[in-house]
Amino acid sequence: MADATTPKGPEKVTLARALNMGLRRAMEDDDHVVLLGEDIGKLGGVFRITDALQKDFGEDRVIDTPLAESGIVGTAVGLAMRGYRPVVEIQFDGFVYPAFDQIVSQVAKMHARSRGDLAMPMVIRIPFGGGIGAVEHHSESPEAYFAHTAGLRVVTPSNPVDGYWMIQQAIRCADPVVFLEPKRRYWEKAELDVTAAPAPLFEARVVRPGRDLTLACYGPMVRTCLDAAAAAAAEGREIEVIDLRTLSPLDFDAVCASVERTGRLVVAHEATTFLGMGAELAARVTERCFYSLQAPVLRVGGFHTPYPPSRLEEHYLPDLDRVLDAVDRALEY
Amino acid sequence: MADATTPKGPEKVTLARALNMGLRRAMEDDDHVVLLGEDIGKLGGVFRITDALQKDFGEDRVIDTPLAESGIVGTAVGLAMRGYRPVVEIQFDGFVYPAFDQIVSQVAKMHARSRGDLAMPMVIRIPFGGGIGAVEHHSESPEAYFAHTAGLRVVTPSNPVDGYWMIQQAIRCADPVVFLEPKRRYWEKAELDVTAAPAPLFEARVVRPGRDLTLACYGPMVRTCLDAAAAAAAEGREIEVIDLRTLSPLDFDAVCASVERTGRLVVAHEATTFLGMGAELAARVTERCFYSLQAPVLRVGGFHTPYPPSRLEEHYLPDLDRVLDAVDRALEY
Amino acid sequence: MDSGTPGELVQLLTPEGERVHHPDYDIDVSAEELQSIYRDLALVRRIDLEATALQRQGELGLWASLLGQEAAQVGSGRALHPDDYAFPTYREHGVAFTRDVDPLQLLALFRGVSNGGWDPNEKNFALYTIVIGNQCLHAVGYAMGMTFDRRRAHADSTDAVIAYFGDGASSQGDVNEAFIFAASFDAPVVFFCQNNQWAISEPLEKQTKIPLYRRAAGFGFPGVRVDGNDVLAVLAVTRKHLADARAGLGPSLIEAFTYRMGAHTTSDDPTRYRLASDLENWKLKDPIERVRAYLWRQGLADQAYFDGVEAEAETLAVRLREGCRSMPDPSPDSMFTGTYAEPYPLVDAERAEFAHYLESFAAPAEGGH
Amino acid sequence: MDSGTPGELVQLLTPEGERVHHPDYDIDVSAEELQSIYRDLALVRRIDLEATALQRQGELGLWASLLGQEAAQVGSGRALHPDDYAFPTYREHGVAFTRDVDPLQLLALFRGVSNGGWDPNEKNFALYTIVIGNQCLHAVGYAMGMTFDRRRAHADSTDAVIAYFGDGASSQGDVNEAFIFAASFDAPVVFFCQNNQWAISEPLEKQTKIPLYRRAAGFGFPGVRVDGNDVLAVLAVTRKHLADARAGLGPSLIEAFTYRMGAHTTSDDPTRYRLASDLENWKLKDPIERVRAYLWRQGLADQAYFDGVEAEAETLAVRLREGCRSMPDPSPDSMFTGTYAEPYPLVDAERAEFAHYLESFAAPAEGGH
Ligand SMILES: Cc1ncc(C[n+]2csc(CCOP(=O)(O)OP(=O)(O)O)c2C)c(N)n1
Ligand SMILES: Cc1ncc(C[n+]2csc(CCOP(=O)(O)OP(=O)(O)O)c2C)c(N)n1
Ligand SMILES: [Mg+2]
Ligand SMILES: [Mg+2]
Repeated sequence: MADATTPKGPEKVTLARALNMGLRRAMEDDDHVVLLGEDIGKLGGVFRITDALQKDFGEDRVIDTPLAESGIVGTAVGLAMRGYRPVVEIQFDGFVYPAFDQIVSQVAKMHARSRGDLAMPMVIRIPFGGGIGAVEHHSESPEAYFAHTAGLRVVTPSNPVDGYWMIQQAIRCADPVVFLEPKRRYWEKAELDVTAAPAPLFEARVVRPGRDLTLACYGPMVRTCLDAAAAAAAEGREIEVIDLRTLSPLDFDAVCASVERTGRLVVAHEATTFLGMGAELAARVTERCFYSLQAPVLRVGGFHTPYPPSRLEEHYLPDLDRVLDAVDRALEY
Repeated sequence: MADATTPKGPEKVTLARALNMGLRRAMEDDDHVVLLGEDIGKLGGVFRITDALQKDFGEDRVIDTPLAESGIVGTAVGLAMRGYRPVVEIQFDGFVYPAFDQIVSQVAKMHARSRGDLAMPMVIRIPFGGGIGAVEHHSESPEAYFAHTAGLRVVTPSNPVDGYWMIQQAIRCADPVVFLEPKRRYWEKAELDVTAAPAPLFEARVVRPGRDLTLACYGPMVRTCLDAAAAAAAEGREIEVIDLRTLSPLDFDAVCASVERTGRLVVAHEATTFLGMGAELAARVTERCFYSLQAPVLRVGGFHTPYPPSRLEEHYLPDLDRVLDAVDRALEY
Repeated sequence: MDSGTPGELVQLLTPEGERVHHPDYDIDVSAEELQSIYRDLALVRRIDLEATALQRQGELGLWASLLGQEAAQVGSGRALHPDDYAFPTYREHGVAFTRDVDPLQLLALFRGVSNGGWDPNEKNFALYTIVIGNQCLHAVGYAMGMTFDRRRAHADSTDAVIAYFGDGASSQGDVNEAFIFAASFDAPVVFFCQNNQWAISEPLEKQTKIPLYRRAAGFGFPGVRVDGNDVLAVLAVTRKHLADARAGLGPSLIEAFTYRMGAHTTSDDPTRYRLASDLENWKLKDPIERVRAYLWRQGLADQAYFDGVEAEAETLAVRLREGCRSMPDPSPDSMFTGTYAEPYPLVDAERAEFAHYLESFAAPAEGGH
Repeated sequence: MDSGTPGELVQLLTPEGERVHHPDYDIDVSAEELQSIYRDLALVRRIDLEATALQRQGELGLWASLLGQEAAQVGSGRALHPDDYAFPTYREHGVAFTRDVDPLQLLALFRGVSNGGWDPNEKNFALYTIVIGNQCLHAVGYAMGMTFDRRRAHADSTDAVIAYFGDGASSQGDVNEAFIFAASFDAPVVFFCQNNQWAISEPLEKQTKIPLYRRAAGFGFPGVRVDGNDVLAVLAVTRKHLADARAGLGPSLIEAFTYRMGAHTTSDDPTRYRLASDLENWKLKDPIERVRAYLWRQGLADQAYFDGVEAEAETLAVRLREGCRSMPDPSPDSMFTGTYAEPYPLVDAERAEFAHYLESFAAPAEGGH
């Protein structure tokens, strides 16, 4: 299905395809990059992110594993110790928890434990978030668990261009990176120039400038927030949208710089707001921009309930209207 | 070591002993309460919290399990379905992660999944926090992982009296409760009147009144914060100390009522501040008390590093001085 | 891969519909019972076909077909007593049928109307479990509870539990921990592994190089491999092992050797990873055909009987189609009511706020949803 | 509990110091080698005794004694080639010794000065792993990497890995998943289980009702039980299984049958859960005494040799005591430097703030620390 060579000129590609291309290029650039996961070989992964990679790089580099996530991450730790750069695919967000122990107790702590003797250059790819009409455990947003864990880094691309570059940068990073892929955006397209220079991995990006309010978001919510900003513009409100891109570290400098100008901040994500990324942003930005803020930081997010059956997900997921509702409330202060 | 009857009059007991007494009373009150864990039988647990309970209630009610935390919590789910009220002991905070999947995907979600047909009246006891000079993985503060998880409740007693009552209330609760025991306070004593009426489980408590600043804390930090408040009082600053007691739900009403009066809030905990409980408190309290706050909510907590080797823990753990440092900074606004 | 010696497979009815005998496992089945078994198999297959069709029509988000595994499920499900308890994966539609779960409730789950569907303690059939392996530990815990209850009642024997899982699931830590706990506590549980040869795209050899039933011996309890397409053998073997569990002999493992005839789910494309010829071979071992052949050739059922079952299947199909299409979406409010059994202020506040927010759209106003 | 038939236990040197032979495992050991083995055993025991004493004196926060397990550790550790890789638990002080890890680095960990101590890739000895079972998966992954390296190099054979774990650990999901991955990938790994009969207060029967080495068969690879107090048998069996792993025969499991003669750790009180008489029985099987008896009776070592070892042990003990007492605490700044390999702004900021905060106390000011 996919061709075996990385195309050279700008091309319209989906996020799924961009990730596939990025993985391929990373594997070409460094032959110690190996992929591990369930169904990533012949099937190419349930989302086809690893499509055709096993055919081209062989079974020792694209490894279908037994069905056990702790086993996958745990053996990846050993491979990293042996000098490999393992890229793990967790099939769905809800299936990362069996590996939580290895991630929190080993992957995150190995560098500190060894005082730097052992790096853990591992990438843990997780399709995350809702909106695809799936059954239970296939729509989770576990980012706060990982971002709260010292020793890990957490990033998420919102679009194909970032997908292509960020996966390569994550693989080159000497630290373990949890790489969250917004699965409901897998099929959205953008023009990708593989010869361009990528932005640094651990920086946020202003994706739409505006002076009335800052709207911070990431992953699947970036599209929604851009749409909300466009709708608000039609009513004369200029919203600055920031794609956070990196959740650990969080790019507070970028957010604070924006808030210093706008005086207002809304944070939107799919995850439960209670102790979600918005909590940390609200806390830190309020501390740093106390005298600039004209309204409290407002959060739009999932409710404090498990992700509902898919017929209700449109209510659970913050949509354009719920984002605008928060924007309106913030502007009313 | 322990006597077999619950004493009647007030008595000075340690937190460890109070928990043991509370467990005993809960087991007497309801013969479907069963305890599961590693070494909780003859040994009475590594902290002796279940001391003598197996001898008195038998091996079907105080169950030494194979060494597997997912197994312990997973079988407890089945026992709960069968009508038991399992109380699980996790030996140390750092060993709860193998059970994370069962906790997050099953324990927390079962009630919602079954639309209320199946309750999960389970208590997961975890000695948590640092300060006892232990080796790695024995000093973790995992509360935010659980508090971020919808479907769970999280509570922590800071003293023997709360320990005695809260464990019984947690066991009676129809929802799953993660019960965090501040292990470095196990040996602190207080007078316990087992005939008194307990405070509600899911409410915070003002443990020292004051009008200059609100200091919110929980578990092991309550003692530290009370000491800090006493020291501050010597310098004429009146600090109101709130023992949160419940982390999920968080008692925002209590904290906000205090902040409305003091205008300033500092939150202290051992866990990493980044996405720790302080983040949620800062975010929500700032939203609710925006016009009352004269300073940003400041947080004192662990650094964004794994818990260090024990010879460094006095630097990692927020102590009286670091709490006062934050108090001073908040008062300077 | 060592696929086991032929003698390892317990079989009582050959693919051709010949009744054979087995020294350890045998069974006496009346004509009525056999007819009833056939009916179950046929209806279960029809439920599955209808669900697959409903998914194609957009009525379901997903469906996990049990095609080819009807005998493994109906045979084992029918071996259960009413007070026994079954812990399914997400594919046990046939077992659900034997536990009297309305198939519409299965459709509700795959339609996204519910994450559960039935009251587990009413049917003694746990909710579908999607996280691979989790349910095996629940099953063991439940069985431990049965033992405690029996000892409290000073009773001699107990009910039993059956835990379903797949070949892929056999690799999960939870499943192996379930083996350990079951052995340690002599829990009255039968582990029932439907080895359908595939875990999505991964063939059995990824998980194990020896027959799965032998795993049990390493944990100290008996394991047996049964022809999973032979409903009589499955019934006999499951009955026997449940009886052993009841009698206090502890856990055992049954490996039902079968084949996933369809895609993993309706989202899957098996042409990417397996050969059509494998499927052809397994078609010859169809679990229903052999029962029909046996009934027919032995004169245990006539055409009128088969026509009756067919008509019943048709009626059921109509009910499923209509029931599915007319299934109402749950109310948004229901998101908030299930999370906790006792009041939880934040959820209550979110519930009120969201109701208020939704009302703002209902009111005649500019803008809108 | 089925404790296994007597013939199951591989033994080459009886508790009384008699050399016996075994059809599958034998070994030729020169006098020098045997002397060197004895020296290792004696020094390792001395390290352990010193550490226990240092803990009592408050110099260590904790110590996990290996008393009684010296032969299992020295025998298996000595079977390793330099390029092999070992993955320990927290009790493998004897293996550490054979990997040339300075015992002071072990003390540093238990003193709370470090969570690691040595460079794993310099010693081919992973850091101590405290979370039960985690290291078994690391071992398998490392071994998989060896296989990939071998295939890339078109080499015939490879190095091998040894994964240590305890009888209690055998119940963890991770350990069983390690078995599965190792079998699936034919990883060159030897699983080495020190069955010291106890997991803190829980006896072996809580974890398994059959001998642990039989677990392997359920996963499709060989398992063997060796007298864990017989250093020659352990050496022979481990060498053989490592050789098999190198030759591409895949994983295997060795159960070293031994006994934890001390408390679980210095925090433990075994009188609460086990009988002194058990200990007395096991004292008769001491792993060092039998080597000494054999050396002596065979005239392979004289009193001067034993005195020499004793003197060496004494010198080592002095070095440990002094080294431990004079070990400096790490700097607070070191908390911040190890977390990430690349810059991480929040940690950098916390580091600077904390340094500033500490300075505020150093400055001559009112108040203080
Ligand atoms: C913990 C976990 N990991 C991954 C998945 C995704 N997944 C769903 S079904 C499946 C394969 C299961 O194979 P098997 O156990 O053989 O059961 P079958 O589907 O064949 O009935 C996988 C990997 C999951 N549901 N849970
Ligand atoms: C996941 C986990 N759970 C619990 C513990 C606490 N713990 C430390 S050692 C131990 C017993 C281990 O027994 P075994 O595997 O037999 O090794 P031994 O200590 O006997 O060498 C336990 C329960 C732990 N370290 N890790
Ligand atoms: Mg399968
Ligand atoms: Mg042991």
